[in-house]
Order: sequence, then C-alpha cells, then structure tokens
Amino acid sequence: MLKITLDNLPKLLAALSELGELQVPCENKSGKVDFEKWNAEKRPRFDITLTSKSAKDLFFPQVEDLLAFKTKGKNLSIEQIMPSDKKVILMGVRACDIKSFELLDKVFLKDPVDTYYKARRENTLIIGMACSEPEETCFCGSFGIDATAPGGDVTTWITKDALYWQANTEAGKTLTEKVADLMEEAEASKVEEQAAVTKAVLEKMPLANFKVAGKIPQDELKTFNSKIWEEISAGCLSCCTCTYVCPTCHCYDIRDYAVSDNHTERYRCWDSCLASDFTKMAHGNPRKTKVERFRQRYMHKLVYFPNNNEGDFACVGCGRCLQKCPVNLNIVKVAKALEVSEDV
Amino acid sequence: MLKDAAKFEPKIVAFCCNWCSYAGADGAGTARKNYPANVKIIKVPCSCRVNPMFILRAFQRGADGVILCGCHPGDCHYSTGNYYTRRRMALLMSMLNFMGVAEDRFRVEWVSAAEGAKFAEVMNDFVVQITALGENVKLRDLRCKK
Amino acid sequence: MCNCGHHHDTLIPQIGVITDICTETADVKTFRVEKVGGGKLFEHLPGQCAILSVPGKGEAIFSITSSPTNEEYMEFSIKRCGSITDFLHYEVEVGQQIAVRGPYGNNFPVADKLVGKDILFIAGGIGLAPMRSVINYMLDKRADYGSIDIVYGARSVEDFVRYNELSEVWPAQPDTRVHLTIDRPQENWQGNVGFVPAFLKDLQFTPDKTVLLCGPPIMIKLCLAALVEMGFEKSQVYTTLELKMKCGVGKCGRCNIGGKYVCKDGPVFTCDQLDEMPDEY
Amino acid sequence: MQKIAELMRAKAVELLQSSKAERVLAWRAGEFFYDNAPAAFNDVDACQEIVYNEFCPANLAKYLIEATKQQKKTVVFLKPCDTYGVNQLLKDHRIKREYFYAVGTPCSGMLDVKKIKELGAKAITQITCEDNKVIVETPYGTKEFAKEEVLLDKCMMCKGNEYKIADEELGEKLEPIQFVGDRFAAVKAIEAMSAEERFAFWQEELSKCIRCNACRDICPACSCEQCIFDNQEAPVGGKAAADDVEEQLFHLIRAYHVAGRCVGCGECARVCPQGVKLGLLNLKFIKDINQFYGAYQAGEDATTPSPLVSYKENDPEAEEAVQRRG
Repeated sequence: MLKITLDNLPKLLAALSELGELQVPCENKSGKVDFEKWNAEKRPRFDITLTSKSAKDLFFPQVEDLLAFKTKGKNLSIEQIMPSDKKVILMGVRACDIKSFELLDKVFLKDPVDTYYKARRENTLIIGMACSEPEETCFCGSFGIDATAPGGDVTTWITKDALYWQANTEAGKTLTEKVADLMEEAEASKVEEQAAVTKAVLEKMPLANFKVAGKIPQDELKTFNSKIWEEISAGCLSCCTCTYVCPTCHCYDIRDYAVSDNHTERYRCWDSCLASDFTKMAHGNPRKTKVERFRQRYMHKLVYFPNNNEGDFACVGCGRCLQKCPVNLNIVKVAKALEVSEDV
Repeated sequence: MLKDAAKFEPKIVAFCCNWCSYAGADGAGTARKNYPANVKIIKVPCSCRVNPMFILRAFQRGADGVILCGCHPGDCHYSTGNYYTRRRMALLMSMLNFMGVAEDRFRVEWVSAAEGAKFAEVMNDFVVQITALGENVKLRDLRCKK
Repeated sequence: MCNCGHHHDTLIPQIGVITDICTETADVKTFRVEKVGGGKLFEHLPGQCAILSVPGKGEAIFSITSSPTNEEYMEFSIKRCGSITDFLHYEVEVGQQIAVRGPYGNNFPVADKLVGKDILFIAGGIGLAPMRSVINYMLDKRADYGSIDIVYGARSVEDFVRYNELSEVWPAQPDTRVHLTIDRPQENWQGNVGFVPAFLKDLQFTPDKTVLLCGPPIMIKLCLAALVEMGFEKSQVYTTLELKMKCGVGKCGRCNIGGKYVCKDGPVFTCDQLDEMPDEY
Repeated sequence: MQKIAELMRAKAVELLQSSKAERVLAWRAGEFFYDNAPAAFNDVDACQEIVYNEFCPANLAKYLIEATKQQKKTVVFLKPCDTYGVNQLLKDHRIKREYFYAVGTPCSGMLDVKKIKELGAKAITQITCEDNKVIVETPYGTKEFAKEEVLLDKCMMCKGNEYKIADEELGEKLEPIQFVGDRFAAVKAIEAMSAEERFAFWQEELSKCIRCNACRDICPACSCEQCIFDNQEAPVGGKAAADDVEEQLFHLIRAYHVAGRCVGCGECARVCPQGVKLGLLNLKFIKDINQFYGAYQAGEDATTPSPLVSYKENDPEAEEAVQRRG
C-alpha cells in the first residue's frame, strides 16, 4: 500500500491527468458535486460521499450520437459516429457506483455487445474510494457491498491527512508504477482503523438492517399481482428523477434529429419506463396508467433483473433516489411494502 | 473575416397576420416598394395565432431575426386577438432579455393593409438591424449549422 | 453497410433499396427491399423482424413477410398507422434507399418442433404478414410438414392482404386449404361471414394440429379461448407479440414484459408461455 | 405539529365514516423523520398512518386531477400556500369542486433537509423541532440550527396563513413566516447584469438540467393531458436535450406556459434534483406581469382571468414594456 499526504494530492492529480482525462467529483459553480474533468483550477470534493448524478454518464451518457444519415435524392448514406476512444481515469468512485458498472456490464456487454459502451468502459481506469462518512440514505450493505472496500483498478482511502493507494488489477498496477514516485510506502493499519469506524457508523444508520435478498417473492406473477402497487404508486409524479439519477437504470430511446433536409443525426438518450409514452404505440399503450409504469420500474429492479442475472438486484443502495425523489418515494419503501404484503 | 461579414445575409422570419400585415406586404409589392429577400413571410390567420414557441423555434432552427406583424391594436379582424398578442410578446421579449438572448432580434410591429410603404420600411430597417447584429448563435441549435 | 472499415454496432443499419411497392389494401402496402445492386441484406428465419429507418422520422420494427427461401429479396407488408408508416406509404417510391437492421428476435420452430406436424394458421388483418413468411417457407419445403390449413379473417374483402396468393397460389398446393372470412356481409362474397373465433368452431378442427396465430390482441385472446374450448393445449399454439421496440437487442428496456424482452426472447411465444408472463401486451 | 397530525387523523376518519368522502390525501411517514410522502388513504385504519410535521412540503393539489378523473370524492389537506394551486387547477378546469373536500391545515414553515445537510449534518438519525430550534442527531454528534437557517426557500416567501379555499379549517392558524425583503431580489440581481452575464448565468444554470421533468410534474399549473415534451410527434418532443439550446428552449417554454397561471409556490425549484434555479424564470414572469399589467396573484381565487387572457387597450407595446422595466 502507498500513501500521499493531502498537501501533495494536487501533484498526484496533475500526474494522473497527464495519463488520461482525469474525472473526479468537482463542485460546479452552483455548488453541485459531479464527476468533471479535473484541472488545476478545480477543487476535487472527495469529502462528498455521493455525487449528485451517478457515474454511469461516463459510460452511458445521457445523450450520445450514433450515426448520421445523408440523403441525396433517393440515395442514402450512413456514417457511424464512432464511440470515443479517449483514455479516462475515473477517480473517487464509491463502492456502490463501482458495483453499478458491473450491473451495467451485464446489460451492455452481453451479446450483442454495445460497442459505444464497451469502448468507453475499456478506455476507463477506475480508482475507487472507500467511504468514511456514509449518509443515512446509504444502504449498499443490503446488497452485500462493502463501502470500505470499493474495488476498482485501484482502491483509495482518504484519512484526515493522507490518501492511501492500493492497486488491484494489472491496469491498476501499471498506473501505479507511473505515479508511485509521488507516493511513499504505508501500513494498512490506518486504513483498517478507518474502515472499522465507518462500519460502526453504518450499523447505526436507519437502513442498517434493511435487506432485499430473500425478502421479496421472486415469482414474477405473484409480485406483479401484489396489492401494493396501486396504493404505493398513488404519490408518484411519474417524473423521471429516480431513473435518471439511478446508477443502474439503463433504458434508452433512439431518436432522429433533422439537421437539415438531407442530413439527419441519430442519437440515443436516457429514457424512463415511468414516462407516459415509453410503451405507447400507434395502436395503444399496454401500460396505460402510472400504476403499471411504476410497477414496471420496481419489478424490473427487484424481480426481473435478478431472475435474469444470477440474483443480482438492479440496485446498489446508493440512496440517490431517496435523496432526490420530489415526493419521497423510493426503492426502500417499495421493497418494504412488498415484503409486508407477502404474508397477506 | 471581413469578407465573410460583408457577405452575411441574415435569415428573417416574418409572421404576418392574414388580414392586415400580409395584405400590407401585398401592398408593398403592388406599390413596387422593395424589401429584402431575406424576409420569409409565414402567413397566420391572426397575430394571436403565434405561439411564443413559434418564435423560439424559428430562432432555434436558424433564423437570425424574427418579426411578428399584426393589425394595429383596435383593428383586429377578430376584434381583440392582437391585444392578447401584445401582452404575450411583451412578456416573451422581456424574458429573452432576461436570459440574455436575442431580445433585439425579435420585433413586434403593427402594419395595416393600407400600409404597404410602412411594411417595406419596417422590413428594410429590421434587415439592417439584424445584419448589424450578425449571426444568431445564442438561440440557434448548433446542430443545424452542420 | 458503409465502407468505412470500422466494426459496426448492432444499432447501425445497412442500406437497402426499395425495388417494388405493391398496394395490398387501402392501408397496407408491401415493400420489396434488396441490397443496393441486388440480393438480400441478410438471412432470416420465419417470424423474425427487422427495423426499418426513415431518416428524420426514426425507426420502427416490422416482421419480415417474405420467406427465408426467397433468395432474392425481402418483403415487408406495412399497415399505415403512424409517422414512419405514413412516410413509407405516401412518400416512398421504387428506387428509394432506406436503412434496415436485423434480423431480430426468435422464430417459429420450423426446423424442429413444427416438422411433420399438421399446421393450422390463424391470421387476422395485417396479422397475415408474419404468417406469410412461414406459409411460403413451409410450402417450399412441403414434404416436411403435414396438412396445412390457413384461416384468415379481415374486415372486408378489400382488407385481405395478398389476395392473389390467398385465392390462387396457396389453395393449389397439395394438402393445403385456405378458409377466408370477413366481418360483415358484402355483395358478391360467397365465402364465410363472421369473426375468426366462431369460424374456427364451424370448421371443426381437431386438436391434433399445431396452431400459429397472429392478429390484433383482442382476436388473439378470443381465438385462444375458442381453441382451448375445442380441446387444444396452449402449448400447441404459437403466437407473436407486438410491442414498442427501439434497440431490437434486449437492452433499451422498452419491450420488457416480465423477465422477457419481446425483441430478443420473442416475438414468437407459445400461449402457455404467455400465461407465465404479466399481462402487459 | 404533532397536535395537528392528531387532528388530521381524526378529521380523516370522521369524513370517511360520515361518507363525505371516499379517500383521503395526506402524508405518510418514511424511513427517516424527513421523508414523508404524499399518499392516498382509503379506509379508516389506514388513516392512522397519516403524519404531519415540518417535512410535508409537497402540495397535494395536483393529485386532485386524478381524483376528478376517477370521480372519487377526496379529502385533501391543504397548507395555506397549497390552496393557491387548488384554485388555479379549478380555474383551469382540471379539477372539479364536487370531487374534493378541502381541509385547511395550519403550517408554520417547512424545513429543507438539503439545507440541513449543506450546513454540515451528515448521516441524520433524528430531527427534532422546538420552537425556533432544529436539533439534528447524527453519529458524529448533535447539531443545532435556527429554524430560519433551514427553512425551505419557498417558505421564505410565505404568502401568509390564509386559506384561499377550504371547506373547513383544522385548529388554530399558526403564525406564518414573516417574510422580510424583496421576493424579486434575485430576479433584479440578474436584470442588473449585462446581457452577456445573463446569458452566461443561464447557460451555467440550465446546463445542469437532466430533463427529468420533475419541475413540470409537480407544478399545479402544468396540467395538460399530454405535455408537448412528451409528444413524440412534436418537434420539441424529446427525452433529453440534444444540445444546450434545447435546454434553454425547454425551460423557456415550461416557464412561459405557466406564465399568468404560476402561483409562485416554488415547488419546481424545490424538487429539481440538480438544483437548477428555475423558479427565477417563473418569478420573472410574475414580476413582469405585476409591473406591466398590475398586481396579480394566480390562485388567489378560482375566477379572476389570468392577465394573459385579458387585456387593456392601453397596454404597453412589447419594446416599450421592456424599456420601461429596464
């Protein structure tokens, strides 16, 4: 394990930014903290547990161009707009967000591979960061995630005075070699101490004992037909906040944009199963009301996805939906309601 | 650069009410009053038909200036349509100003059917104004420049 | 496909050219699509779909109407019902190039489970489009299958798609019968009048046949009820689902019902499989 | 506030039992002290779960649209400021008076958990409110805030404790937040900037938008059957902005569409997950309307026509109006 004092951290960041586009949580002008390209003027905010948006944007951006059509009379030509091949170093990612990449991989890297996602994923090196000040909305533990050991190509820990650095993968080791000069050897004891404190805090959190696995009937029809949906969805506004801030939601739309009469660009953008037109077809809509749409979102996260992916829920317990929902509806409330209704 | 600036031909969208301003444009033609070909007229049944979004969309899709012409207040073919237009457009113009975009690229003028000369004059003036301002970039969709 | 030398994503279509347009009914046209310069864009299996693009309007998924045994071209019978289909109906002429990607989805099990079986096709309206691919495939490999009955219903005589095949080509094949019905009586119509479910009962099919069923959702539901009443097992009945789709490869989430993605795991399902899925189609 | 919750539960039960209504709209407790959610309560037993405290900011008015569609007589608890939204919905013919029973519910200002967190309270385990003190427990110790430090922005502009529509009032009115200062101060600050600065300000603000539509969906004036932004056939329809200009367009259209109908409840800004200061656009319209056409408060009653559907013969011309303001 290596370490660097916090005073010297900017030197490390500068060195890393030489090796690729360095993305770290930064505060923008309005005070929001999100992953942004670092430069010497920007102050990284590693003290913030969660970025406002999840890190999925880095691999699955909200809007992404796919191709361009050019027409000439009846003739058509297609140019693929190629996925990015820039090298990115993504630093300061929490355990929950790192787990979300694994879940997104199950969608986008499954055959047929999504080349846009894959290109970004392969060109990105992930430097995880252990949590030391979890929030009350955190429940990554519910999904077996250890907030103090986030993984990634490199794992880092921040204490009062230093950043600790541990390479995990080959790519991580190669990166470490390039910046090791800036750091010194360190004992793991400080990190272990911090992890113990964090875990003790986590245990005091309101959601410490919240579990999903084994609590919700994984029988699709049974859960689908549960009585809870109508009542629990009553407060939902059908906005897409939860979907868009969720690190695992991955629905998208493909749309055309007419640049001019003979030039069209096709792009994809995030979409949400909560949107009224998500399943709307010329001849009708199989999910007519918000009850069905609300149900779809949570059925997908809690039942369909795990059934198709070796039991992994499409949730990592980051708690962003708990923080952001305009009406305080969230996956925890739904999961708890389903659990109760099982006995009914 | 200078050469390009000299060549700049603004795209102007003019929404004209069918009863007064469009007839005014006709009048300009009959009276052989010239106004620049930069002005593309879209005929609307009443200036009140123009949703503020039409103006925004025109800018978005590449207009450098947008002008809305209707009957003089009090002379609306439908009695009161242009009174509503006046309120709507005052708010829109103020909001464009507030957002720091294109307020001076948008104008509202009242031109009657008898005012062919005024129509030509207004358009000439507006084209000069927009030409001086140059290309609209703030409200234009960057994509349609490709 | 363009010649830029890159590996293409599955979301990137190929260019096809429309070489023939046949007006079937007032709101259905069949478009023949070939590779520029001739030949098929890709091979497919009966029941599979392809996504057609109209630049500026977007994409939509359609079942491939032609049989895989057709070596020269693919066909799509398309009903006019939205902005993309409007464009295809009103704006497109022969020679127009369009973008196509596919094939998507699963297929009717023509190479295994259906081999040697007596087949009963049931179609309503534009539902004949995916059926036609299978019918022509089976007729081209006639010896592999038992008897073939085709029950086809439409609102009126004018709404039958591919009327010449229905009235002349198919009935002339060995051990193949075509049973037509229209919803309401019409002058000069000698055939059956009435809805398909009732017609099925009139025709007294024995439940040893394997059924391929496609039509509007309500027709599928009622036909299935009639078939069950007649002694058919739901596992004997194959049908296709139609849902809004975008990516075609089970990622964008739009056609997700239960654990299934209709674009990838469907569109062909047996009716007992449908029973296990939430009723959201 | 606890006393009010008891009154609410009793009132809900009474109204359901007397068959004056079929269902009740109120708030249900969440996982933490601060995450009460709007909820429907369909029977007397369920009504025991009704809660009310300093964390019930959501206006329940919008849910009345559904109640009207379902023709279900619904009890709705309304804080004084919520009643403006109800009046506006009535005026817009989105809800019908016969389908709801409005119970005025006293409020002394709602608190903003985001502000509490920004002031340094991490991992909140408990919040207690005593008079003007807010005491927050965390594993790292207890923090104490003055109430005005952590009030919701919208409550800083409290419209007072009058109910503009109510079938009955629950208990005694509470002292409203005394608003000092100019509610248009932030708007004026932007007006004072140069055009370039204004443009830069809005670019920065609006580029944060993720187009989740929360601002639209919470708004009591945004009540179209189908929003133009959900219409795939509309040229502006779309889930995400293809570039910066589209965000500008979205927010301009959103704010304009509610101009003259916006009750100034501030909910749009409250719910924005990205903290876009979009309430300023609405406030700007309110300010302009007041200045050009005379003071007007949307939702004050359910009948006065909006300034955008009325006129005066001597209204200022567009250019004139802008200059007059400038």
